[in-house]
Amino acid sequence: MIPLANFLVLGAILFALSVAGIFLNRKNVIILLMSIELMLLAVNTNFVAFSYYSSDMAGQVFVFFILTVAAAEAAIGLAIVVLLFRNRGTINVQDLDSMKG
Amino acid sequence: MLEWPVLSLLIWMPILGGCLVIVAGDKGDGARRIALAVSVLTFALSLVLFTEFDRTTHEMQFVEMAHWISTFNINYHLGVDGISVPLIILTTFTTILVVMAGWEVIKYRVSQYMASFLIMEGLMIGVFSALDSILFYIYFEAMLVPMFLIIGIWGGPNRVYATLKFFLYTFLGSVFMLVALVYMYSKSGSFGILDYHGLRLGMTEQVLIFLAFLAAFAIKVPMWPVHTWLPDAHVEAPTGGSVILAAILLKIGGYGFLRFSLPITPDASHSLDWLIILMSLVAVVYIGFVALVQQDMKKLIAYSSIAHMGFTTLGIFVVFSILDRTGGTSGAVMGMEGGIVQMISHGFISGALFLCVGVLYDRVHSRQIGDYGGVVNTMPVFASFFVLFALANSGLPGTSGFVGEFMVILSSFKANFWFAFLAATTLILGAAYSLWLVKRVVFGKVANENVEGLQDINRREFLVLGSLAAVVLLFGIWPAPLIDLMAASVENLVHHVTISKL
Amino acid sequence: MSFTEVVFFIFASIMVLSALRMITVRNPVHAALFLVLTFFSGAAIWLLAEAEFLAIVLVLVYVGAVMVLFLFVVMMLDINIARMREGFIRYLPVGIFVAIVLLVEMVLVVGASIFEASPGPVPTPEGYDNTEALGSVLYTDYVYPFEIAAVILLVAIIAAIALTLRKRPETRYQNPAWQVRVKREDRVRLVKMKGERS
Amino acid sequence: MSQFQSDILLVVPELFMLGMICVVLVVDLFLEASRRDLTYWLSLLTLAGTLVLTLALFGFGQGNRLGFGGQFVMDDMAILLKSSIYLIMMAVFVYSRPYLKDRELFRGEYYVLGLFGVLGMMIMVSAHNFLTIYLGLELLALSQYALVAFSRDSGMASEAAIKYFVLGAIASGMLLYGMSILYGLSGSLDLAEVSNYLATNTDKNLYMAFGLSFVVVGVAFKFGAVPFHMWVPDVYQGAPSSVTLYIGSAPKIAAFAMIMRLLVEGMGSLFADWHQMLVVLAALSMAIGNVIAIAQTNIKRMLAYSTISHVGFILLGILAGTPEGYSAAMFYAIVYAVMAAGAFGMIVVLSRRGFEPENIVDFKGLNDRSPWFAFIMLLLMFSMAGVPPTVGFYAKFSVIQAAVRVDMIWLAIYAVVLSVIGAFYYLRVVKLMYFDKSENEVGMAPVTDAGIVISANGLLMLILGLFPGGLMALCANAANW
Amino acid sequence: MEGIYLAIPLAPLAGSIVAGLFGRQIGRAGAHTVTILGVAVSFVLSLIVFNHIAIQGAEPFNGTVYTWMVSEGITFRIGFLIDQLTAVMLVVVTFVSLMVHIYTIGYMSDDPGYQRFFSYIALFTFSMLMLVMSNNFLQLFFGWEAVGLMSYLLIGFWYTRESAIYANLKAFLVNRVGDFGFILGIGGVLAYTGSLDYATVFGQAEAVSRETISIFPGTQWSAITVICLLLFVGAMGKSAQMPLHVWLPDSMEGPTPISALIHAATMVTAGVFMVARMSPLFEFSPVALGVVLVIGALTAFFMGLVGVVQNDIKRVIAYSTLSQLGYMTAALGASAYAAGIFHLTTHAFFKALLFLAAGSVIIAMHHEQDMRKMGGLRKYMPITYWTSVVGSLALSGIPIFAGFFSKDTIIEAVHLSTAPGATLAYWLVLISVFVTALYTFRLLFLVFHGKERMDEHTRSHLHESPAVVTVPLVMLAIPSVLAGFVIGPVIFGGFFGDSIVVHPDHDVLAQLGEHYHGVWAFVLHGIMAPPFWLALAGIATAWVFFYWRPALADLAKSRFALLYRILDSKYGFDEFNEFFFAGGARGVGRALWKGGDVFFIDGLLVNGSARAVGWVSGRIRGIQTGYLYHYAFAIIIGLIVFLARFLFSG
Repeated sequence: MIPLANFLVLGAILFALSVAGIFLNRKNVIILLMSIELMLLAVNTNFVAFSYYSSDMAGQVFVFFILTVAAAEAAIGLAIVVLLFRNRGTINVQDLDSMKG
Repeated sequence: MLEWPVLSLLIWMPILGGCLVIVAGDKGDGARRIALAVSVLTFALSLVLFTEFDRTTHEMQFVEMAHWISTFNINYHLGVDGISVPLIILTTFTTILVVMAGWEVIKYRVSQYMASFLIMEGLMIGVFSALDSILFYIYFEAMLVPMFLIIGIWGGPNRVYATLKFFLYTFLGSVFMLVALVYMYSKSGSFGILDYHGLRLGMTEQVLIFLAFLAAFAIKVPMWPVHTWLPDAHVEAPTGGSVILAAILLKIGGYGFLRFSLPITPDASHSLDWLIILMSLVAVVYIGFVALVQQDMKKLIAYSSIAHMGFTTLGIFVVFSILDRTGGTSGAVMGMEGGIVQMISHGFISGALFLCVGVLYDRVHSRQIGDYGGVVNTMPVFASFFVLFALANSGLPGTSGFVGEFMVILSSFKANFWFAFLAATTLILGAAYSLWLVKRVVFGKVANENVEGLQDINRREFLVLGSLAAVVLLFGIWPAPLIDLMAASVENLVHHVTISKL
Repeated sequence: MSFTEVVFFIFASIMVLSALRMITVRNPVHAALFLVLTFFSGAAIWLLAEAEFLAIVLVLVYVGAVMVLFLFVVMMLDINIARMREGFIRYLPVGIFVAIVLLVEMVLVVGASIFEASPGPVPTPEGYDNTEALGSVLYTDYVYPFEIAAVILLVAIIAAIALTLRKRPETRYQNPAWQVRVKREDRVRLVKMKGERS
Repeated sequence: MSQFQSDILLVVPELFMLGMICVVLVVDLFLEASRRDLTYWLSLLTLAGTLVLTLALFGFGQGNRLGFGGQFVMDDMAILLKSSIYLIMMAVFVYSRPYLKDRELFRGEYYVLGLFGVLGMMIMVSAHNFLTIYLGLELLALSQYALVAFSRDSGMASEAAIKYFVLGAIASGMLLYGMSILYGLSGSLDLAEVSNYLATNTDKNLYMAFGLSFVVVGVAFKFGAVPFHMWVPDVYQGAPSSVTLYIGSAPKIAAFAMIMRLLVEGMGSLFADWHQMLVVLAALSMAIGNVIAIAQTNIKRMLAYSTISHVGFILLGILAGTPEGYSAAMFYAIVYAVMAAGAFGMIVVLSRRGFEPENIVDFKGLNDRSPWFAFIMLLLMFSMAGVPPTVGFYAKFSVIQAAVRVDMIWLAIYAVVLSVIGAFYYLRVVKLMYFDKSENEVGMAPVTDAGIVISANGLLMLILGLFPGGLMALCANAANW
Repeated sequence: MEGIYLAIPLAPLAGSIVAGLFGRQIGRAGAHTVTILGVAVSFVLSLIVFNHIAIQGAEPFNGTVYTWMVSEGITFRIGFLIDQLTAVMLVVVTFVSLMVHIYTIGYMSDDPGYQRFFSYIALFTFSMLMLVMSNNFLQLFFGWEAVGLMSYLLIGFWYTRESAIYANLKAFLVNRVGDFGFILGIGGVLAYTGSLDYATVFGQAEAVSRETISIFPGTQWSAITVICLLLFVGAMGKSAQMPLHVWLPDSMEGPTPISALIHAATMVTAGVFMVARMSPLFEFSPVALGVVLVIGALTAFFMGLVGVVQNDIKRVIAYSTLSQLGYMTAALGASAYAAGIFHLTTHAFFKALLFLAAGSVIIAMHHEQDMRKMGGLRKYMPITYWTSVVGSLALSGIPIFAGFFSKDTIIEAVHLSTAPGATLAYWLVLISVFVTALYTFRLLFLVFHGKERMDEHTRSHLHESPAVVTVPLVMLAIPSVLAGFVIGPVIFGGFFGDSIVVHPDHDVLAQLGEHYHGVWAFVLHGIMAPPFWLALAGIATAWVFFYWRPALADLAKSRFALLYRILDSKYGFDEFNEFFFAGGARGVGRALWKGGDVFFIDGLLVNGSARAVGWVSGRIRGIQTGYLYHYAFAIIIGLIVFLARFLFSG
């Protein structure tokens, strides 16, 4: 059987990748949103694995809710992106610096 | 002893009066009249403290006590002893003068001006009568707010810098005190000042607490080298502001030393008294020289205030040197009493001098010494007052300015010849800057057409300056009532500080 | 290495590689598609962890809805792809460094043996149904969160509409307030006319 | 009464709120723009009703009542914090109305989303389970994201919204990751059980602390503590002022509740670990917040940095790790929320069509134009600076007291020194209002109802300053760990 | 008697207050009437007291008026000690003061500040009386400062004159230097005796003389020496001893009555009086006595020399006063206190006389004070001339005139003294006799004899002064002649009783007294002693140089140019003080202000830290770049740091 650590390391790698994605991506907000989804996937993988190894349903329930919330979040996030694009004509992260200091 | 809460009345009457003044608004004389009435009433009430005060005991009198913030065991605890009573009366007296001094001069937002001073008055009385350290701190800090506004709104051209400097300087000092108070609370479970007096503390603790208090009070006094806010604040403040600042606010520093530093941290005070004495003596000499070369009258008086307050701190802290040198405390009481007398007297004299400058400023709109000369030719009555107060400022016997200096010098001779030697230089320096000022401003030929056109003081100004002159002379010729008032408390304090808390 | 492990590593590798591609490709559409692939692999891995229902939901909700929404937005917004990767290389070293540091830190902990000490999966009894198990707790033990989740979805709906709905003059839309308060007089005009004489 | 019934009884305020939100939503749909005031009044009624229900159903001092298998808790802290939230939100709604009307933002969604946010805060405050905490947080966060972007034609607002959203999502992700680790080790999502687990399995504490680190990042973000504060200034500045008012006030109380539930109730055994992290956060927050605020010219941005510094103070209370510290922090959080509501409210209520006192210099000469509101603003500023006799002083005083009590004297001194530095920028506002002459002589005064409420808000600074004992006692009772 | 004692100072005070506060209402005549009345009452009462104490030998009175304050059990009182010394001073002060009051009516008749002037001089009289009547150091200091204050106000009476207000400031400040020492001395007294009452303090003098004080680490100085020297610094200020003499010549800027009253007869002698009063202390300190002696002798000689080259009539007399004060001080140093007081008394008469005579001349000359523009006034102003001659003879110490007795006693006493420096002192005071005669008669010849050098206009208006001026002159001339004849009882008769204490070892007057055989024998002895011949030589020299062959004076001036320059510049004291002390103080003040306050404390520390915070603020706000990925990066870094902490600590 698969050691729990494998799942967790997988989650960690995904988490680190999403972090790298957020940092490296300087042009497109949408890719930032995708990276966040990736992060949530990492978290979910953790939860699923823990749930599986401790035979506890709570973890899966949590994942269920995270999926729900993530969907809602994606909806709002994309709505904001659309709004942003409408107002600024760009979703380039580097252009979003009208407030600073 | 009276049944009704005199101290609470003294605190809240002016504060509520201030609110009333605001309501009265800027139209007509309403605000002025109410302010005057309130301040006179308060003064009258404060005389009760003088007459009813039991001079034979050092115990707190007129005590009021009510629970306030039970979570922290903070109480609304008021009471006065011989050290605070004169300061309270000084406060109420000065406020009347300030209200009168601003009568015609202040045209912009009179009600706010008067209200600020009345609220100040209440808060200052609160400072002098609080027996709970947090209550004290609250009054102590709250005073900054009206003063901040007074300087900032009605002040001179550079008022913003001055008032911010004043506020931040004082605020910075006082927060250290807050930490110290809180620390002692964590040790004793009480915020009562009297409880702190009995609180046993280790040496390191004492030193740190002492330094914290020093930060708060040294800035307030102000002692060299944290004095630089004062000249700026004085120069920019309106006349009334300068008067209150010099006459009372500075005294809070000295009062703090007496009420907090000495009794709470006697051992630290003992081991660090050299620092205070050094700072005091530097203040006397260094600031004396600096005052000499000022071109701005208010700045000159401000610097002289610093030098004079050096006497206060010297007198208060000379006790330990006497103890070390002679093994007894004989002479220490005199020094401390001298310090307090110096505070009171300086309140009158510097207040009077600022009022004098205000009289000139109202007419000529300049504070530069160079813009005057020969004022005596056009304002003989005023000139007499000015000369009198300048002489009092230089510590002439027969004026109250002499008493404190005399006592402190006598006392410090007991401690160390050089303390007395350096302190006594004020006789020369004080006379030099005071009388040189007089020479340049009052005497001589009429310098310019501004001076030529001066009108002598009117009846209101005469009343203000005259009453101050009377007080200055009275306490110079007969200081006994003042000293009798504080003797028991000071003796007890001296006795208290000689007992180690370690 | 058991079969499940082989399967795990295959899907895990796909998952990591596609995630890597997702954050590195130039074209956001491609990125979205790589993310879809990641999700698919993730679903497969979840299946290995006996979270069948969630695996299906992941595919349905994410791939079926969320990612489609992403693609929709990506395509709707007219984005200049050529500019999308500028500066990427410049920040790559820092990005890699940070990611690796983070990864090392995390792996050092989560890879530790302590996590192996957990009891491990208990074989499920006969007739066990993951969906049913999940469903049964969802509506009993977790009814409170469940309701909150519902509210969250409602918020998402309202928010999305409130933010993006624009009243274009050319669009025809209904005004419910107006519809409800409409009176007979607004709709029907009685015209009095002479009757036709017959 | 069955378990379910008693559970339901516990969440009656939440249910009432939710029901009323639906009513507002539906009613608003059928209202003409000119009669939208009804939505406003209904929203206020909702809050008032919830307040009444909360206080009527639950009295102080009745202990912890858990519901839904430990997912929900009703205790003194919950009652106190929720009540504060309702009251503050009512003020927020009152302040916002004229502002929204002037800017054609007076739409039902503002109130609906606002109320959803309140619901989210209520859930957060009463959450006793990772799951409910997370969901409450997201409910609040999603409402806020939407509100920030609410001014649909403002580029700044949408920029602020996207920043807030992305960063918020990252923080949520980290929070979740931490929760997953904690769950994995302890095998439970319930705070009580996690706490129990920690107490009995001290050998696992290091690994739990690993999860804790992620959790702290998540909560620190919500709180706006340095270095997770970056969103705060931009969002405060970019959002419409009425939304800034919303975000800047009550949610801090909810964030405080969250931190208390997670760190103190759930992971009290890991005190040594989160203590150190909070020290870093608090120290950085106080320094960065106060120092950068000095350089600001935009008042919302300045207040944002001031928020950061206040967060440092709240953390200072929490990290003391004593009931005293918690109650001090709670007191601070409530007081801060009230102060912030007043300060941001002042910006909002003094706005007119086409004018918004967005820059600090716009407050120039307020004393000439409107002495009363200048005075109110003065009280608020001095309260924020922590000058007695305003209540802000007691807030600072109590947290410092808590810190000193646990011998963190140097941190206390550090804090007070920074508060002096911080006093400067509050004083600058006072300086502009009182010492400078305004360039235009147009009067600045809010409409009546907002004026009355904001006056009450400002005076509350003074009244609470004179009589802080009651609220302090409530906080002390509520902080019963 | 208590009532009388109290009335003596209060009568002038009352006059002063009435004239000062209600001057406008009572008018000029009212002002001088009321003040003269006050002083006259005071004078009469003083005579009664003098009779009571000094002549009838009543017990000295020592009583309290009121308690000033009580601190730490030490009572500070205002009280009177009326003994022989006081009685003498009372008479001198009130008499001279009365004369000056009367004289002022004439002298100040045209001045707009008439009432003010009378108020001032009456107040001065009050202050001086309080000083001499004091029974404790506190009141002594009160009076001390009060007379200084009145001197300040009176020198600057013509406040529009730049020179006057310069002079009065200078006078006050130099006096303050003396007071600086004086108050320290009082501090020492209190520290070592625990009291400020004369009786208590003097009672403990012997005990104190065994104490030591460590002023510089490692040194042990006799406490009483330190105290006495400090007190003497005060006396140097008030009695204008070198180097604190610089104010006195300048004080001549004041109206002439003031010069007579304050700067010749009364106030300047306060220092002498004080040292005499402190004789029970000084007697225990030979070192202090030596210092007093030498300072006095130096002053007597060097100041006299300067007087020779002055051309301003009042300045000549002023330098003469300095020189005579030197004599008195030297007498004190020689323990011949009685001689000092005696000279003080005689000097008060003849010096007041000379000043008033000079004032009379000045009135006649329309306020011209330069002697080079006078000459030959004898025939225009006979009364003034003859009274001046009397004064000059008295000053020069010609036998039978008052000055002869007192000065001769001093010279003899110094001769006998065994105090350190006595020999030097003796030679100095001896030669000073010559100098004294020289400058005195130079003045007389230049003013009253020789060519009339004034302009025509002035000459045409020359006339004798009115009676209010001449009567005081005559009144003062009488004691200037006769006062010396009381030498027997006063110096050698134990007149002062217990009011002056002299240690038997250096009681020079007692030694002198052994050879005293009556007034005429003393005169006879004086004629044969060197001082007389020196005085004659001085007069002769003056006659030669300034009457017979005035050209010789110019020749001498050019021949001894260096000496002349030194004397003319008064040894450069003024320049030195102006440069070193006044300029130095301003320089130090400016340096401390600009360098210490403005630059260092305010600029560097206060505003510097404010600027630093501002700078830091401006810098670190740059962290907030506005870029989302930087914000995210901050979060990530924060997370990494938190995690790293655990890895490294675990």
